Amino acid sequence: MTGPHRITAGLLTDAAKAIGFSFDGRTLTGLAGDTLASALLANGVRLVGRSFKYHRPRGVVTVGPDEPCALVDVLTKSGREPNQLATTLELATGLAAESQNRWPSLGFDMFAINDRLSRFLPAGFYYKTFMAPGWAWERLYEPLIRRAAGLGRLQAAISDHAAPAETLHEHTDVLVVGAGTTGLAAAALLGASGLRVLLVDQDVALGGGSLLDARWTSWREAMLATLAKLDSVCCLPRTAVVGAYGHGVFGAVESLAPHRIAASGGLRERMRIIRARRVIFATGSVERLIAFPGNDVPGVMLASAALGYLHRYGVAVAHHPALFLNNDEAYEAAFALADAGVRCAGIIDVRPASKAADRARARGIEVHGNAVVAGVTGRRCVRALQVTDADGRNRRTIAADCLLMSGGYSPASALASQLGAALVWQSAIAAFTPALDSASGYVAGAARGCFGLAAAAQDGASAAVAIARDLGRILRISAPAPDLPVDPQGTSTSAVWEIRGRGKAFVDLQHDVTADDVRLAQREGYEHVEHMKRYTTHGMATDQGRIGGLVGSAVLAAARGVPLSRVGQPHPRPYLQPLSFAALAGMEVREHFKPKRRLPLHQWHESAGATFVPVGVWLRPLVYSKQTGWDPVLKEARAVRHSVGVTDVSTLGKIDVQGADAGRFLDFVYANSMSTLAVGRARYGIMLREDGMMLDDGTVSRFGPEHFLLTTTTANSAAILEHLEFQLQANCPTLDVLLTDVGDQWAQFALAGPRSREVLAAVVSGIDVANEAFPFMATAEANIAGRTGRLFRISFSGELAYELAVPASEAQSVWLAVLEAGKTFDIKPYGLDALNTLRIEKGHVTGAELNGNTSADDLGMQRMLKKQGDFVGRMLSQRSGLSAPDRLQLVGVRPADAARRLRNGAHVTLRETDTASLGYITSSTPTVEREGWVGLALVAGGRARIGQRLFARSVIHGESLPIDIVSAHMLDPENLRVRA
Amino acid sequence: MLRIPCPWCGERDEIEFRYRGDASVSRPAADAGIEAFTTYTYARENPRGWHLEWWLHVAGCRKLIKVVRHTLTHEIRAAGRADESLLLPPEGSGE
Amino acid sequence: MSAPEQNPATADGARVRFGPCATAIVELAARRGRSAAVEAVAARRGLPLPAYGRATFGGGQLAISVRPERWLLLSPPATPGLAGDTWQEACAGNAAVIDLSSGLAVIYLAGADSAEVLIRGCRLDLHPTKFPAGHAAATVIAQVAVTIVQLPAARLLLTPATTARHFAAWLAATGAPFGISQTGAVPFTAISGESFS
Amino acid sequence: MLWEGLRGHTGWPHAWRKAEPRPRYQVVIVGGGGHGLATAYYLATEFGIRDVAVVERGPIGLGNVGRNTTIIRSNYFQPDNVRFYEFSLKLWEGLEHALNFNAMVSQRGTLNLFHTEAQRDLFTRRANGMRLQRVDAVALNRAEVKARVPLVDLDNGRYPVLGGFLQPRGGTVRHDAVAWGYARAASAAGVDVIEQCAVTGIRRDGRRVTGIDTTRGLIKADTVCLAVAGHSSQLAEMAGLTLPIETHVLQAFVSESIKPVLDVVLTYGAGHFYVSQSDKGGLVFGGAIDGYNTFGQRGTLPMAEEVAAAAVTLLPGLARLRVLRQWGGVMDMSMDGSPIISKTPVDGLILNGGWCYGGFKAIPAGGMTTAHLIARGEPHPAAAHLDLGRFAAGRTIDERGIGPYPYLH
Repeated sequence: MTGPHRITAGLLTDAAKAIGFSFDGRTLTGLAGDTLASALLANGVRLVGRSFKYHRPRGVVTVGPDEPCALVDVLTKSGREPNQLATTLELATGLAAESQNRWPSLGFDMFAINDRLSRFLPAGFYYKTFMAPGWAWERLYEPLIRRAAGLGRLQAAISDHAAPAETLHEHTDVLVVGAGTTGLAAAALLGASGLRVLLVDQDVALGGGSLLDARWTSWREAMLATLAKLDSVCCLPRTAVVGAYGHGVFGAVESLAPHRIAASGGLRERMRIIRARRVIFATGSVERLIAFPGNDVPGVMLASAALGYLHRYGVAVAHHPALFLNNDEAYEAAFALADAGVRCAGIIDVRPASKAADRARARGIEVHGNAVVAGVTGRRCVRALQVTDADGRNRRTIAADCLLMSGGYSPASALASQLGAALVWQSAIAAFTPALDSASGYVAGAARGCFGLAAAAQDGASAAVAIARDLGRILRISAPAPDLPVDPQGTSTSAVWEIRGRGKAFVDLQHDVTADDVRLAQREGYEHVEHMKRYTTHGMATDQGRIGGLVGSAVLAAARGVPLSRVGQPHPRPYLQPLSFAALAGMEVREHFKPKRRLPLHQWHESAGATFVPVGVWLRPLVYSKQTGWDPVLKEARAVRHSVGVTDVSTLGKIDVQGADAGRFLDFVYANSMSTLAVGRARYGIMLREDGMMLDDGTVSRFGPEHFLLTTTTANSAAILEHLEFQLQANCPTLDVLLTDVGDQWAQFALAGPRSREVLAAVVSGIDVANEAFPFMATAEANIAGRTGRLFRISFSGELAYELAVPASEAQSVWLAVLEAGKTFDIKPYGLDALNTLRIEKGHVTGAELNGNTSADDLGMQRMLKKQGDFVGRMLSQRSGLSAPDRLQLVGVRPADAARRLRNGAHVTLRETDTASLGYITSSTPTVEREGWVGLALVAGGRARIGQRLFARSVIHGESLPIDIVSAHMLDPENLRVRA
Repeated sequence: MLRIPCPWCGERDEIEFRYRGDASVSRPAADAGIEAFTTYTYARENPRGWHLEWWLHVAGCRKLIKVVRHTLTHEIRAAGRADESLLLPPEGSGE
Repeated sequence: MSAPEQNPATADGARVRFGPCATAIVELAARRGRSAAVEAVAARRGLPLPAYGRATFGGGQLAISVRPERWLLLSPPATPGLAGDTWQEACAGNAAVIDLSSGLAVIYLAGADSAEVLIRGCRLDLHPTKFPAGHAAATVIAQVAVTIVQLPAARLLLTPATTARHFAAWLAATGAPFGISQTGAVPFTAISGESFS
Repeated sequence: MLWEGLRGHTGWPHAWRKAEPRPRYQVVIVGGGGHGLATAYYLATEFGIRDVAVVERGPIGLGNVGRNTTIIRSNYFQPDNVRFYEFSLKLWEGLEHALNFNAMVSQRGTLNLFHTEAQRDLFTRRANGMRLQRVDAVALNRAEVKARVPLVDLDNGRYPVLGGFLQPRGGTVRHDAVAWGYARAASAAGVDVIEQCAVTGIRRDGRRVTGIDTTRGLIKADTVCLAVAGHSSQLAEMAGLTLPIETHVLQAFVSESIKPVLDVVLTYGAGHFYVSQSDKGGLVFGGAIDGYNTFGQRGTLPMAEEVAAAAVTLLPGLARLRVLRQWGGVMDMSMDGSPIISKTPVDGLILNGGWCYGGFKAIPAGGMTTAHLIARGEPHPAAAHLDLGRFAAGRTIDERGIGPYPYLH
């Protein structure tokens, strides 16, 4: 019977399967199907943790996910997982758990002194203290507070990324949240109508409240059998809806059973994103605590918990329990325990009389009507209770080893609230119920205050009928078959929130918030419920204060002297249950975090020993060497300047533009004119944003009267395509233009260097590549190494250069042909670094200069702007601010001392020690042909400063070196080479 | 999460689209002057309520579409092709 | 919506498999107001162009419509008479004809668990009642553009060439719990073999 | 504290007076958030203007000052922004003693990671710009990053960490305490803090503002200041103004509380995500904006997935940590990503808004400079660049170089 308190067979436990586990190093035995909490209770373990602030002894309070106290660390091979709920943590062989927030041991905890000092540590005490001396907060007080705060310890293990995770995308007609009698009845009806239904419940078994009442077993089993037969219905136990996100979208997390975790390679949870046309919230209700002195002593728990441990796990939470309650439903715990042979020490009912009390007395259970619990004797476990009449008189002591409390039931309305439901006060049940408009969803059963299993089932059926009607289905039957057991006659709840007396009465057990703390907040003016919450941290712990939230509001209302309905309760935010980052992240993490875009020649580059660098989503060859430093880079660059090199520029965005109005459209999106471009010619072009700033640059080539190809920078390719599609569809809707992304279709290589023409001649056929026949900025279709491709005479390097474009699938053969043809000239492939070196020397801009804050004028391109005709950015580029003389303008820079290196990000100043920045260096590189470095910089009034000697200050490197401001066109300003 | 009813592709998750701003403003004529373009470029009605807006369905049909969305509740009342003229529901409705 | 561990992969992982499918691809993009003319041209060539969101098979080619007034035509590589240039002539003035054979990778995905794998990344409703054979849609999976074509007994996934390797890696990782297997090149006949009803 | 402890904490007075509106004030500030309360406080204490009311439609401090990720820093690209936010950081450093309220200003440092050489260049430029203005900034190499944040996986499978830039004086502040502290001190200095008082109209006499209509009646004023970031457009519309502002939601997340694992504010450079650990032990995460106008003060699912994916990628040890809550605050996104502290075309109507991501850390400076503008009639030197006129003139301060497209930020 694994444990002295295991008195009968449980619904979920397998008496045949004993499981060993350990708690605080102590080896214990439970059953398959146990939670850690049920196994501990079965073994008579009451003390399971220390509280957050006062380090008071704490025990198990609930039987499920609302648990505020029974949090433990779980030790796994990959580390230590904090704050696991013992009440939902399923027992697995070898499970090792440790209690939290105690030192040195659970039994004796040094920090428990806080409890004795508690009068000096009221809510918000830290706002008023720890201020002197000035330095002391970070260095003294804060570290102390931080060490004391926090519950579990996270032992981070990098290896945790191995933990698999997955996100499933679900679609359904109706999502039914909660599989109690309400949800089961609704799902069965909806499923029978042929609608797709997703029925989810956070519990390991479907049935909700019907799991705790033997009279409902046959009905429940009949329902589950019906559902299993319906193809259109999918039932997901262990699945908690954690957020409602509107538009019928819900986030849900399925927790896998221990044996499943093993079977699926360590997968722990499964995130499900559910898209539903309609939803039913059949989320039931949550039992409330009562605030009385000592309501946190281990052994004080919810009545529903005792009922749950008995039915689900066959565990009696105590030998001699008493009950303190204000409603009939909670009596069921006493009756069930009595049936199982546990004698009840008495029931303290705040109501003078009730039907349930009569039934109890008829069974020989003593009921103290019109009475309250004024205190608890015992520190580490309940030994006795102080009971008085409701007016505080007639104090007596009742011996008991456990107190089951029930302050009534609050409908679980969080999801409905997230969808905008207003909360309406219902005095009959002393609780708020959500008022949700039917367009957003339906709330049914206990979730809308309709208590009683049969009544709830009926309510679920009605909701199903209404939804089926919304979705155009007519439901004939509206009563869930088979016949429902009859709900017992009941007397209504009478609200009780707090029993005032000496000692701490907690409204939030996990954050150690007492009723006095709430009153203090009110006295200090933090009287709005959101202020009180933030000041006291009430309801902000992992349990979100579900069992005590309304009690705190009630204490606040009493202190303010206003009705509870006016105080309300804090707005519930996602997530209903704490949710692991792994589950939320899904599998698009680490190597899958962002797509890897690979060049058509990626494998060749790899085999050639390239060092790759991530550029946006691309992987690009930086240099064909594993050696760091500039030498290999300069070797590649030198080949281009002196002979010939070839580089892979396939990352350029490439957009095919066709149509009768293609030229007109390009005139509109480019600042310079494109319609005037002759067929067979290419042109450099710049695009502006509507605010007149530079957006992007590239080339435009014309293949035919109605056919253009434009290239964009690598970084902006996607954004430019979207920009053009927007401009075309929003601002030029009548134009006959077709935009097609051909970026992946074409591989493109730049063949650059004085010998490039000779290499080209060897690989192309059917075209005369002589300078006159194929001049600078010419373009043509060509047969390249036997493949149909395109040839451009374009230069980014400043040398005589060509770009060859061929279909990506032909890339390798053409690339190899070029290398072969180049052998005689010692051709070298060059990477991104060399490419950069070359373009910096030439004064060509890239993203470092096109940084979103530069205008065409800043970059010396004002002359390119069309004088005639509209184009994006035209008007606002004329604003005074964009041509102010002190704007940062593009210039070249050279260190006065050729031996010194430049640094990107160094600021330009007038004098060596100036603190006023005149601008900064954007790009720099060692030069290929001469000693020393060159760079590009954006300098205030830069063009007028050409010839001046200024300083490049990199304070973080402790440098300030003299630099000469020169023209950005540092190499071959007359463009002789490219035209050679 | 928004589920946007693309007139071409049907209801899709918001991540398939790129928002492109207020669709009720149109670009001034070329000669409208700097002030008109300043207003067009910088001024925003930014309503707390119904909003006619552009979305580009980048992961689907790549069409620019118009959507009538409530900026507080996120309710989408209508969606149409770029050339359709969609009417905004009366102010204050739909909250 | 069953979970992986409920579908143990068979020894050869045949419950789900995928492989590259070599095809020639051209896109017909109708010029403004010329889509009817393009459809007429295609019809004359024995290929009835599909309605939006559909795929049709004819004249040895698979036509897919996931962009308004545009059609992707898939055909066996280098088949005389089906190549882009012949369409170029046929559609002159009515459509831009753009070769995308190198721009898009075509993946053939088949097996009982292929839907199970896809819902772990695909946000569309692929339920047989909502997405039967002959349906096609462009969407995004694993942050990559993917066009899904539902064949009677398999699916084609078209994805940009430069991210195809990333997508295949995602597919392999996501399918691993289902014992997904990666096959060699799938011949075009595997597509043409599947008849649309 | 000791004395109150012994007498059962019965003596603590209201933190701020629950004031009733008077018919007229010299200055009425609309918005009982950080900037509104700070402006009132500095008007009363620095500029001797005590005839001030702060009107708030609900309870104070529940807008963005109570919804942000509590970070303070002054590491910006634009020199003007560095000057402004550094001014703010200096005020933070002396704030608690000025207010006699512990807002838990914790200068644990803010660390920006970078993953490419281009990012290194950008951050180098930023750090040098800061250092030139005598603002602290330090470059860290990979090893130093790892030493500072053991949780970081330097090689995280996609964008390896190349290094980081640290602003040691950056850090966090207990956000609620800021609103409460300013309200308490302003109230003590004679300011009326009027809660549950919604503005329904702005009264004008020709080009001049004369007061506001509220749910608690007309309140006349010589100067009306709008400090309602997130809803600036709606208030400005009451005065017939259209602003260069869109409202977007910025989200935050908090994990369960655990013992200390992170003692710096960490920002990922390859994805939208930053994180710090609160004194309560919860890890506080932030993401980017969703990219479309919204007034919905709530979290969304796609952003949660994105932030979690970035978190697990950079800090795999957090994979099993659980996130507790997700929420959102709605912000003014200005058309250049920089704030607006400015006179408006309506005489006597002052605007404090357009805070984008920077509102919380700017509270002391925003309050001080707005108070200066109100009291002196001319902008404070630290905020002279934040005028409304900059858009028409083309003097925008585009921190990110994105242009007038907030949805692209």
